[in-house]
Amino acid sequence: MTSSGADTNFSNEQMLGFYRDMLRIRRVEEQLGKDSLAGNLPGAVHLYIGQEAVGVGICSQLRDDDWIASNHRGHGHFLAKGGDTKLLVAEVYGRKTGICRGHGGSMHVADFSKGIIGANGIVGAGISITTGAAWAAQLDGNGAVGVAFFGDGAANQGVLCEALNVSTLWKLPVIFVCENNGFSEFSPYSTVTSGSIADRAKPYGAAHETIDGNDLIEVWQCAARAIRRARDGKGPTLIEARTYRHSGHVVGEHTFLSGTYRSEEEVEQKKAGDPIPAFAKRILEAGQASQADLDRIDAEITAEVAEAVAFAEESPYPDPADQGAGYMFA
Amino acid sequence: MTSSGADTNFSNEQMLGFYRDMLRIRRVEEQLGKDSLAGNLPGAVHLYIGQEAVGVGICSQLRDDDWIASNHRGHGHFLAKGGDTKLLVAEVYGRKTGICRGHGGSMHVADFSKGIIGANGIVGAGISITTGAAWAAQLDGNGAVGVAFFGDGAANQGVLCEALNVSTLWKLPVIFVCENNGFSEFSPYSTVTSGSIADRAKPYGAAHETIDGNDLIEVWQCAARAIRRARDGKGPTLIEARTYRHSGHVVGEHTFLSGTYRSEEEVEQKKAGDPIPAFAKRILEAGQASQADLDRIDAEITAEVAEAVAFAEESPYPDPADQGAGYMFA
Amino acid sequence: MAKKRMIQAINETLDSEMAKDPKIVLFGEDVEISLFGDTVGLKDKHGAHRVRNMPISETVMSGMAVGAAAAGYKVVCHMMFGNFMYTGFDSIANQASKLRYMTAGQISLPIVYMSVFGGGRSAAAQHSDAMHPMFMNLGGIKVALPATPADAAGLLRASIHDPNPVVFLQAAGRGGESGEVPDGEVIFELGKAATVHDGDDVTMVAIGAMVRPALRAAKRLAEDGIGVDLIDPRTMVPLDTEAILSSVRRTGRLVVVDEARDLCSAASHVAAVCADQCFEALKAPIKRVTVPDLAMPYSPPLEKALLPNEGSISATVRDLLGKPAGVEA
Amino acid sequence: MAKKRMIQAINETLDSEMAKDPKIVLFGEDVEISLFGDTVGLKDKHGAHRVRNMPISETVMSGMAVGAAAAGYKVVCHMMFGNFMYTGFDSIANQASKLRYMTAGQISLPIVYMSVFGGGRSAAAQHSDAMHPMFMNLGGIKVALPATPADAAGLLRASIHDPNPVVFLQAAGRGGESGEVPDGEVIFELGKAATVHDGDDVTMVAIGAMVRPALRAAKRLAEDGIGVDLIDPRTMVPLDTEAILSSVRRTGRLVVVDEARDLCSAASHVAAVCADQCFEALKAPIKRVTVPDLAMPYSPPLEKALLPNEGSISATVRDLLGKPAGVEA
Ligand SMILES: Cc1ncc(C[n+]2csc(CCOP(=O)(O)OP(=O)(O)O)c2C)c(N)n1
Ligand SMILES: Cc1ncc(C[n+]2csc(CCOP(=O)(O)OP(=O)(O)O)c2C)c(N)n1
Ligand SMILES: [Mg+2]
Ligand SMILES: [Mg+2]
Repeated sequence: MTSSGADTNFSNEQMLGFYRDMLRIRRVEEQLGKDSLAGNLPGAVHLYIGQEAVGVGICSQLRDDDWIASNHRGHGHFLAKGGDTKLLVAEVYGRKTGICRGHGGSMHVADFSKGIIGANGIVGAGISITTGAAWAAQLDGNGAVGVAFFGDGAANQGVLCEALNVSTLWKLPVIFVCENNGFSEFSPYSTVTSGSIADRAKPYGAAHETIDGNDLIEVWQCAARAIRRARDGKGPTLIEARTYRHSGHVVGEHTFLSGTYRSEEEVEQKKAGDPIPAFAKRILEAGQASQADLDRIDAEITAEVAEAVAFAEESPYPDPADQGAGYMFA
Repeated sequence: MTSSGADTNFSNEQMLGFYRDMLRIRRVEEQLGKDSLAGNLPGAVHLYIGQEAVGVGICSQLRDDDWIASNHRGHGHFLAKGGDTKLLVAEVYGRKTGICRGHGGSMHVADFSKGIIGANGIVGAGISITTGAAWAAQLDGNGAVGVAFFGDGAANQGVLCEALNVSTLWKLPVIFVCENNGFSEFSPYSTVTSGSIADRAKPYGAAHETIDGNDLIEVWQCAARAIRRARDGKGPTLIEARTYRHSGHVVGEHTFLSGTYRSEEEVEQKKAGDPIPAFAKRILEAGQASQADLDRIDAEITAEVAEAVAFAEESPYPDPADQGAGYMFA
Repeated sequence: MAKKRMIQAINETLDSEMAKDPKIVLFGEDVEISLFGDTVGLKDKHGAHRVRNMPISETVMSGMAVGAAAAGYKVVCHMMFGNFMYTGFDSIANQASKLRYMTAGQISLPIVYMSVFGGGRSAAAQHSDAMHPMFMNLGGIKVALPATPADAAGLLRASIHDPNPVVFLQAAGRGGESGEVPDGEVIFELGKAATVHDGDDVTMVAIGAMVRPALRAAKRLAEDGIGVDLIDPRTMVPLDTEAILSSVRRTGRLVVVDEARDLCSAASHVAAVCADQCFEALKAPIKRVTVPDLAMPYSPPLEKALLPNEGSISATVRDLLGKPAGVEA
Repeated sequence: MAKKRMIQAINETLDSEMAKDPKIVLFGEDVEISLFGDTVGLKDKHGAHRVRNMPISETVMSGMAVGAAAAGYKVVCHMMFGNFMYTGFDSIANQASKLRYMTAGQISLPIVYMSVFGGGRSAAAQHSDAMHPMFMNLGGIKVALPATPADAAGLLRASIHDPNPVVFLQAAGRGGESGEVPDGEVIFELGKAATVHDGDDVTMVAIGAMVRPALRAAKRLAEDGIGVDLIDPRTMVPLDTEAILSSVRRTGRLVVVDEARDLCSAASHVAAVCADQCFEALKAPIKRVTVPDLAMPYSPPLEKALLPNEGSISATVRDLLGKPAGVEA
C-alpha cells in the first residue's frame, strides 16, 4: 500500500512535529556514534539511523499509558515515545543522572513513566514482554495498547509465533513491529530468513501489513489502523516495515570485523531512501513549511543534543555505594 | 486429498504388514494402559491408541538409518520404527532388560541402532533434535531423512517455526509430522491453537499437507511424497495428520482430574474413525485377506505382547550399582 | 488448625488472595482444569479473564509474566514442572531477574513462577530436576521451597504479596500429603527459617522435601540420644543465614540435606557460608547429603538410591559423631 | 612457543581440528564473518557445509547440536554470549545433559557449546553473567574455563575430542590478551588443574578470568612474604578436587576467587568440598571472593566495584592471615 497523498490530513504543526522527532533521533544518534567511535562511551552502541520514520510514525500516536518494548537498537524508540534526550544521553554515558542511573546503559534505556518498558539486550525478548503488557492493558480495559519493536533477525525467534498465536486467541491489543532493515547482525536477510515476515501472521489469522518503513506517513497510517484494531479489541497486528540501517550493526565494527557483509554501493544506494530528507522534501513541496523552518528545527535539535552532552559530561558517574539491594529487590 | 483407491498398489503382504504393525501398537498400549491403571508401572503413561495409522504409515517406509524423534506419547513411534516389543515393555516396567535399562522409562524409550532418537518428556523438543539429525544426514549425503513426531499442542512451541525457517533455508531432509489429535493435554484445540497448523509452513515456503491421519494409505502416500522431497534435497515438509486420541492424555487422569474436558459422546463419535477397524475393512473389501488372516495376526500379536509382559515381569529391576558415571559421561 | 493436603493449602491460598486483590492474575497450561489440583475452581470463582489457560509456549509465557507485572499486575505464572522453566528460561534469567536492577528500581515485578520439582515419582530425568540452585545464582529471584502444607500456604501468600519475582517450588508428589495448617491467613516472612526439631549435637539444614526425611531421622536419632537441631530455611533467597549460623555456633557441627545435584547445590552454599562465617565454632567436617551428579533415573530402585532418605541422613549424622547405629549402620 | 591472542589460539585450534576430522562441524549466528574473530576464515577453509551461519534462533540451534551429535557429528555450537544460552536452554539442560544417561549410554554427544561470558566490558546485565555454576549443577555437562591463550587452545582441543557435551566459556573481553602458547597440538586433559603460583601459606583457587588478578595478587603478596599456592582448575566439571585438597592440606587455608554471583557459585562448591574433605587441615575460615548477588551494571565504576580484582583478592588473603598491608589495606 502507499500513502497516496493522505498526508494532506496533517496540519503544518503536526508535520513539523514528525520532522523534529525524526531529526532528534538522527542528531542524538550521530552524536552517540561519534562518541562511541572516539572511545568515550563505556559499552557498545547500535544506531537507529535510517529507521527513524518507523519509531516516530508509530510512537507519535501512542499515549503515555501505551506500552512499548524495544531491542538493542532502542534509542530511537525511547525518544520517539517521549523519553528525555538528556536522560538518554547521560545513561549511555554511564552517568548517575541517566534514566537508569547508569545501571542499564545503551541496551537497557527504559522509562516506565512514559510507557517505555525499555530496550533489550536479548533479541526477541521484547515480544513476549509486550504481549504480557498488552494482556494487562486488556484487563485494565482502558484502551491502552502494547507495541513491540524488533528486527528482521528477531523475527526468526520462535517467540514471535508463540506471541502471534496467543495474542490472536486472546484478542490482545498488541502490535508487533518488525523493522526489516535487511540484516540480522552481519547476515543479509535472505541468508537467514526464509519467506516474508509479514506472512508469518497469516497462519494464526492475525492482521498483517508490509509497508515502506522509510515513509513516515505510510507508517503512521498503517499504525493508525493497527492501533484502532487493538483499542477496539480486535487483536494483534504484525507490521513489517521495510527500512535500512545506514550505520553498521554496532558502532566501530569496521575496526574488528575481518570482512564486509554489504557493499559500499549498496549502502550508498539505500541511503538514497533516507526517510528524513524525503520527509523534508514532502513538507516543502506541500508548502507546509519553508526551508528556514526546517533549518530552525535543526538548530534547535542540535542545541538540544549539545545540551544533553554537556549535561552528561558534567554529571558524575554513579557511586558504587548507590547500587545494591535496593535496586535488586523492592 | 484422499487416497482414491491407490491402495491397490500394495501387495497383500504389505497390507497385512501395515495391519500387523498398527495392531501391535494397539495391543501393547492396551496392555500398558491396563498395567498403569492397576498401579503396576512406576511412572506416567501416555497412550497412542487411535493414532496408529500415522506412526505406521510413515515409519513403515523409513530405513534404519533414517532418524525419528518422538514425544511423550512415543511407544507407537518406537514400535513403528522397528523397536522391539520386549525391550519397550521391559523399559516401561522399569526393568534392567529394558531398552534403556530402566533409566529412561515410558517417556524416553530410544533405540539408536534403529534410528529411534527417542521419546521425549519436553513438548516440542524433538523438533530441534530432528532438524539437527537431518543436517547430519545432509552432510552424510546418504539420502537419510529425519522425521519429528509431535502433537498439535507442541505446534505452539516457537521452535517449530524456527525449525521451519532454518530447514527451508538449508534444504534439510526433515519431515515435521504434527499429529493433531484435538487436544493439548486437557485443552481442546481451538482454545489454545489459532488457525491451521499446516499453514504454519507457508510463510517459510516449506511444503505442507493436511491429511486424514486415520487413513493409513493416505498417510503413507503423503509421507512418500515428503520423503522423496527430502531425499531429493528439496527440503522440509510439514504434515498435519488429523487424528484423535481415544484414551485420556495420561492413563488414570479420571482418578485425579476435577472435571472433564471432552464429552463421552464426542469420544464415542470420534472412536468411529478408529484407523484399525477401518483398515481391516479395507483389506477385507479389497479381498486382500480373510477375516481368519486378521484373526491370526491378532492372536500372534497378543502372544507377542504376553511374551513381552512375561519377559518384563521376570526381569530384575536394575541394580543401583548399575547406574552412574558410565552412563552420564562417555 | 485443620489438616489439609498441600495442594489444598495452595489452592485455598490462591483463592483467598485472588478474592481480596483483583490485580492478581493466574495463567499457565491447563490451569483451568488443573493437572495437580492446585488451581482447580479458580477460574469459576475469579473469572476467565483472570485465570487463563496458555498454549504450550513457555517462552512467551514466562515473558508475558514480566510484561503483565511491569504493567501493574500481580502475576502467578504456573509452569507445571520445574524442568519446563528451562524452556521459558530467558525471560526468567535475563528479564525478570534483572529488569528492576537495570532500570535502577523504576519498577518492581511481582511475579510468582510456580511449579512442582524434584524426584521421587519415577517421572524420570526431564520431570525430576531440583533446580533451585540455578535460580539462587541468578541474583534477582527469590526462591521459596515449602516443606509442609502450612509452609505452602504461608510462603505462597508471602510470595504473592512480595513485589519481586519469586520462584515457588513445590516438591513433586508431595501435594497429597496432609499436615496441620493454622486457620486464617497464614503468612510466613520470606527469609525466616523455621527450627523444626531441637538438639545440641549437630545442626541439620534440610531444604524443601528433604525436611520430612530429615525430621524422621532427627526423631529417631533423638531416641538414641543424638540431638539434631533441624532448620528448614523455607526460602533459599533470601537465606536466613543468621538462624543457621547461630545454631552451628552452638552445636559445632553441620549436615545439609538437599535434593539438588551436589555440584553447586544449595547444600554447597550453606556449607560455604558456615565454613566462612562460623569456622571457629566447627568441631567436625561439614557434610552434605545431596543427589549424585546424575540425571534422575526412571526405575524406582535407581531413583530411590539417588535421593537422600532417612537412612542416608541418619548414617551421615552417626558417622559425623562417631556413633554408628547398632542395626542401621 | 609463540605469543598469541586468546582469540587466535581458539581460531587456530578450531582450524587444525577441523582440518584433521571431517566430522567436526561448526555453526552459530554469524560464525562466518565472526563477531569475536574466533571463527574467522573457517568457512573458506573447511567449506560452507561445515561452517554455517544460523538465523537468530537459539532454541532450535542448541537442539540441532544435540541431533547432529546424536547422528554422528562432532558439533561446535557457537552461542556468542553466555546469556544467550538461556534462550536455548532447554536443549542444553533437558536434552544434551541427560540424553546419554536416559538411554543408558546408547550414545555419546560430542558437542562444544562455546560462548564468551562474564563482565568487565560494560556490556551490562544481559551480556555479562558468569553462568558456569548453572551448568555445573546440570550433571551431564563438562565445563571448561580457559584463563590464558594456552589454556584456550589446550582445553578447546580436549573439549572437541571429548565425547560429551562441554560448555566452553571464554572470558568476555579477554580475547585480545596475549600469552605464550606451546607449539604443536597443545591439549590439556579436562579435569586436570594447573598450579600457576607456588606458596605455603594459603591455597587460592581462581576460576577462568579470575586467574589473572589472582596471579597478580599472588606475586605481590609473595613480595611481602606471603606464599600463595594458586590453582586454576581449568575445568569445573570434572573438578580436580585432589589438586585442591592436597594443596589445602598443606597450607591449611583456602580462598576461592570466582566471577559468579556468590549464591551457589563455583566458589561455594569448592569451599564446601574442602570444608568436608580436608576439615582437619583447616586453620582458618574459607573465604570466597565473588560477585555480589546483583545483576551486572553498565557504568564502569559500578561494574568495577562488583568484580573481584587484585586489590580485593589481596585484601582477603591479608585479612585471613592477619597481615594487613601497609598501603593497600
Ligand atoms: C538471544 C540473542 N541472540 C543473539 C544476540 C546477538 N545479537 C544482537 S543484535 C543481533 C542482530 C539482530 O538483528 P535484527 O533483529 O534484525 O535487529 P537489527 O540489529 O537489524 O536492528 C544479534 C544476533 C542477542 N543479543 N540476543
Ligand atoms: C515444555 C513442556 N511443557 C509442558 C509439558 C506438559 N505436557 C506434556 S504433554 C502435554 C500436551 C501435549 O499436547 P500435544 O503436543 O498435542 O500432544 P498429545 O499429548 O496430544 O499427543 C503437555 C502440556 C511438557 N511435557 N513439556
Ligand atoms: Mg535487522
Ligand atoms: Mg494433541
